[in-house]
Amino acid sequence: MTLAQWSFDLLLAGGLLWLGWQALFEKRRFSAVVHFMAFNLLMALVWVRLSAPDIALAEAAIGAGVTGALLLTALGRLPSGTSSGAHPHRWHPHWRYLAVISACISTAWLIAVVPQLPSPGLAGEIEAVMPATGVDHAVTAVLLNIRALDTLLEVAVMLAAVVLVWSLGPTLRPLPPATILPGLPALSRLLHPLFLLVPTYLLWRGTHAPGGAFPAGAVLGAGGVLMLLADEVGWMQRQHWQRLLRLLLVSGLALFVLVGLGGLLMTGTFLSIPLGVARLLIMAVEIAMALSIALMLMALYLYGEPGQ
Amino acid sequence: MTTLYLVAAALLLVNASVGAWRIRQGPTSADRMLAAELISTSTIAVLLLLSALADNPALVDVALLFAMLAAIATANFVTRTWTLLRQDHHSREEAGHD
Amino acid sequence: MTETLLNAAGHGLVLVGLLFFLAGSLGLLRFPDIYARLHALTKAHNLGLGLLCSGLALQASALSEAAKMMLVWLLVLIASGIGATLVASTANTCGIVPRQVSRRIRHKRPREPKE
Amino acid sequence: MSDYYATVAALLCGMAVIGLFRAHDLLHRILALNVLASAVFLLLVTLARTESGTDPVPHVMVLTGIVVAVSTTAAALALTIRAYERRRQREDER
Repeated sequence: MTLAQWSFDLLLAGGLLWLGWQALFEKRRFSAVVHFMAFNLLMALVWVRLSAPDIALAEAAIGAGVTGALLLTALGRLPSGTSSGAHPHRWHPHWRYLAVISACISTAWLIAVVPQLPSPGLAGEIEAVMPATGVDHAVTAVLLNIRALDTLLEVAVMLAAVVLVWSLGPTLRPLPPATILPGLPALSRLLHPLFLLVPTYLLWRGTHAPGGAFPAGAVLGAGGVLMLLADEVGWMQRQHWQRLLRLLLVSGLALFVLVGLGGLLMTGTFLSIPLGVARLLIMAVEIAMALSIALMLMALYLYGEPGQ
Repeated sequence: MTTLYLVAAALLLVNASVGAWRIRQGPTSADRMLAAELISTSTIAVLLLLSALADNPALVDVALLFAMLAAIATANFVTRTWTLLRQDHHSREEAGHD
Repeated sequence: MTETLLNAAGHGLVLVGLLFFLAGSLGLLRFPDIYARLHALTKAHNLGLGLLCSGLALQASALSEAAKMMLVWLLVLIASGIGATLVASTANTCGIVPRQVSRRIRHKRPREPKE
Repeated sequence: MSDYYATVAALLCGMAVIGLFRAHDLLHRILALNVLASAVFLLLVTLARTESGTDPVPHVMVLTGIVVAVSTTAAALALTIRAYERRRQREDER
């Protein structure tokens, strides 16, 4: 560990804490949101430092792209000064001090305990079963074969979020921008090919190196958000595309469940994939999941049900 | 080479801290957004330097994603957050001064 | 021989790129208004990152890596160029007046109708 | 290095919890939840680094967690927007 490395880590952690602090305790909403976006950027660097490139890819696509877009859009809808929630019941100052002090004590305790936390250490076991999974990259293997149930339920959670957002009312009509912006359609047109190319590349890479369905779906979704911004996806609002849209939204989950049931028939265990077809099936599930994650992110970004 | 690039990466982080100062300082929301963009570009540069250091091509992919998504935040800010034609007078103030 | 030369050139380009980054952040620190800061920042994005990318691409192990680095630069070029016009034209419409416009020039401008 | 980042994660956790309970504004609460999620992810990933190699299982949990976090953020933001619009309607009617 050289001096340069130490100073790099120190700066990174200091920046992370500062931006996190500002995002939490800054009064002005816009400022807090921008601090949070910068916090996410530094978070991706931390993932890289901790040699977790898969997470860095997902964080880059979701944290920096989609979450920022969601927050900025919501910000344009909220009033400037006042609190938008219910008026909370104000606590007596004594209770507040007590709460802050106990939070500080538990943080100190956590810091003291952290170095001694037991590590799960499943690296050896995963290494041992890798040949039976059909892919060469450990994260993809765990994601879609060994712990596929988690991934299945996660897609279900996302679909539930879409259902919740859509049940709140019709799509929020975007307010017109301040002036005519000819750069926006140009931007979207220039970037379209890349927003198709890069997810394909990430999907293909996912079987043997960092990549896979999550970053691919998130990048595709971010491209969809750009199209929504440039007002280029009229079909999502049209009446007779609605059924297809809903079908596409559930396609990832449906294919996943079908694969699981097929595994139940062939091997007797839900979601276990026989080795012979594993590579092909995992690829198919990944493609369907990437598409439906992308579409679900776009659906969330609409903040309401289209076609109303 | 290793030390040179590490020092360069640390310098870029110092650079990004200037962006953090500007995000805090404002004075307009566009300033904050621009400063966030500077941090994003510095992050891309650090990622490229780290990928050269560790000889890890996956990091260039992360940088590529950041570069693609840099435009989305700006476009979103201009079309959805900073809209002039809002009825609310206060929010218009905020667009100019916060 | 060629490798040493390429490495030296790469290091030089990275250093010059770093200089442009420093210049950009100096501009962000010191310039008086949003338009001037925009100007300083686009230098950091376009030239700083561009030189850094080409410096690293010279030392890349494979041609595909070098091509990817240049793609990163191209993307940042598109994003920062178009983003700068978007921000500047919106700022102009929102009524943020450029600082340091001398009084005479401002009088010569046709007055915008009041809302 | 793992210990170092684990300490940072613990600090962030504490900050986020205090921020979560201090915030009156709904948007600030959503931000605080997101920061808390990032801190927990960081803790998980630092735990994944062992002497015998990197354990992919916590990485997968964090990957799933990031996607779940973005869906919950979107749902919470949608609820916040609707709550505000409902309240403004009510104030207009009055």
